[in-house]
Amino acid sequence: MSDTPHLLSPNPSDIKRILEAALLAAQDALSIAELRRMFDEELEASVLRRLLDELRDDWSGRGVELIQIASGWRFRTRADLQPYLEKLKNEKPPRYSRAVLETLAIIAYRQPVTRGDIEDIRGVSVSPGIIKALEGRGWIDSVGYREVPGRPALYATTRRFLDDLGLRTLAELPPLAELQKVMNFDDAR
Amino acid sequence: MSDTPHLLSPNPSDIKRILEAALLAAQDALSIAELRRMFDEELEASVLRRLLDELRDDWSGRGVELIQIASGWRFRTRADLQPYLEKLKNEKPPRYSRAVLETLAIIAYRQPVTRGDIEDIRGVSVSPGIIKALEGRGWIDSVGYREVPGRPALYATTRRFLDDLGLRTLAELPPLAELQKVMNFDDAR
Amino acid sequence: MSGDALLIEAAVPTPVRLYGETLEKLPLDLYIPPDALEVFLDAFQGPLDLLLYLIRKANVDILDIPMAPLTAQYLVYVEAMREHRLELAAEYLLMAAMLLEIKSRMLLPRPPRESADEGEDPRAELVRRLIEYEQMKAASLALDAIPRAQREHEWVGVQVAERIAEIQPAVSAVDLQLAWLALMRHADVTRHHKVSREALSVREFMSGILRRLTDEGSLRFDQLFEAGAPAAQMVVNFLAVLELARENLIELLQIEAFAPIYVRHATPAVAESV
Repeated sequence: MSDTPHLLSPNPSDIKRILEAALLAAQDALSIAELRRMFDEELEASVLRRLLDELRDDWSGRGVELIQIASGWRFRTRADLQPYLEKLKNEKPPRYSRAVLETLAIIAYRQPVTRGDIEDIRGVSVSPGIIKALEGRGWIDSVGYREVPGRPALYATTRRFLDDLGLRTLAELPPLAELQKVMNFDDAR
Repeated sequence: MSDTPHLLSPNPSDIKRILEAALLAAQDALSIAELRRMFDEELEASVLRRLLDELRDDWSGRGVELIQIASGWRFRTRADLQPYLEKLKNEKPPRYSRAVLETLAIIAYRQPVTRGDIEDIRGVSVSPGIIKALEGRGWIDSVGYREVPGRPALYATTRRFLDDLGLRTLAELPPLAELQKVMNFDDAR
Repeated sequence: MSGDALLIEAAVPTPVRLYGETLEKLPLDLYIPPDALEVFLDAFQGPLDLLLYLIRKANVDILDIPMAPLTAQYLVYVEAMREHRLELAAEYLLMAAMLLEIKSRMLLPRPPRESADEGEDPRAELVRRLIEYEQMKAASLALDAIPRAQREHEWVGVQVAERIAEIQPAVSAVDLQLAWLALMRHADVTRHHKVSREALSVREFMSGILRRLTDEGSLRFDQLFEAGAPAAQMVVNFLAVLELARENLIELLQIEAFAPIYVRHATPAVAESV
């Protein structure tokens, strides 16, 4: 292959074929200017834009979509395939820190509770990040306020929390009455 | 108790859509076993293979092709588009010296070999830089040691080498020239 | 030292014979302008490569190499390189010695064949190495001709949609139990936070009631109770309302006697008193 191959002027369907391949192989979004560079800038930006629109339409309904973002155009998998793509990953799910688990346990077993209640039980302050992480996961939410100075939010577990843990009701959480039995397993974690 | 939502069994056209997206998005080739994992292994390997063949046919004639290589299935751009795609690249692909290529050929066809074996065949010493260049590309690695004084490393080609050349096995390497052919071989230099 | 002795022979312009014909001068392609020598040397991968070049250019049979002219030509190159003080790899000199040794052995009368080994052509080992090297050289060109990633092909790698479903830590009910347990062990809270299975369902209803009040503002007392629910559930629900009231989390309002009782979130005590 010579270093500067002479390229014939491609016709529109060739151009689309080239655009598609370039966008599929690109590591980042490609701008109109970058895409034009492939054709020695002989291609009008307006023509390129029209072809990109056509390409986007060609891909509608497939598992991958052509999208336009601030830095240009790129292909991206559709969000609805995420559950499948996730399974390709070998990573083991991370574990929550002890602080998060204890906070969640307190909210689950003692709900509705304020952050102050959690701090009283744990004996240490609870960072807002922990509450945010659990809210972000959709496992807890604020169900009201305790009418004391500062009106702290009352947290409770959600339906989603039960669903994700495979429980029908909170009563299915392991009972705490027979805690002594499991005390010895505590350090297995 | 899994976090992943329960997925309905997809129909064949959904499966192809998912396979296509997964293969387009993968950073590496995906094996049949990995692909099956997406469908909780309920999909027969033979069915999957047929769908992959169909997918490959669907893509024929486009700027990107689905190929089967040593480590599985992967999409790559077609060679005829490279002159265009090269204009998007900031760096030129490395061109290997004859010394590197001859060393690679000896490792590919005579593996596993020591540096001494390579030097015997080439009739000159092999600089460590040559071995490093090939290791750096991920094309060769050390697979053991020959139990002679000095315990020289034995080199072999990697799966990445086959993948990069679009081959499934070493048996797909170009056959070595027959003696007769070698004798008629006219130096292209 | 021994190299010098060998090379004297090359310096003496011995007539070069090729297929019985004496060459008056070296073939044209063997003439190299001194400036080009360095480039020329670079062009060869080593003595085997140079020998192959000479053999192929002379178009002689590799299986029947005329040792005398080949050795002479080879030495011309080596000597030229030495004259120009080019850094000459030791392998070139080693090969020169080997060529001369083969040549001299070929001049000796062959010993009567006692074994196949002894009767072997002195050139056999050289020929074997030349053929193997040439085979690998051809293979290297064939390998280089295979379209490869990053030269003729690019791997496709589409971005994966935002990691909405970034892998989340998995938590089981037992994890929670253990977490609670650890708390119990490290703090003397057992007495104050006795939680039984029953109390837990009360607390679940407490959360549920608060959530409904958040959504709907206020509710009639009887709306808190699902008609036809099991009696046990009614009781738990009622206990939840009482507990919420006791913890001042809700307010129960009744405008007048026998009027419906309304339930709403507790209002800020401070605001009320102002």
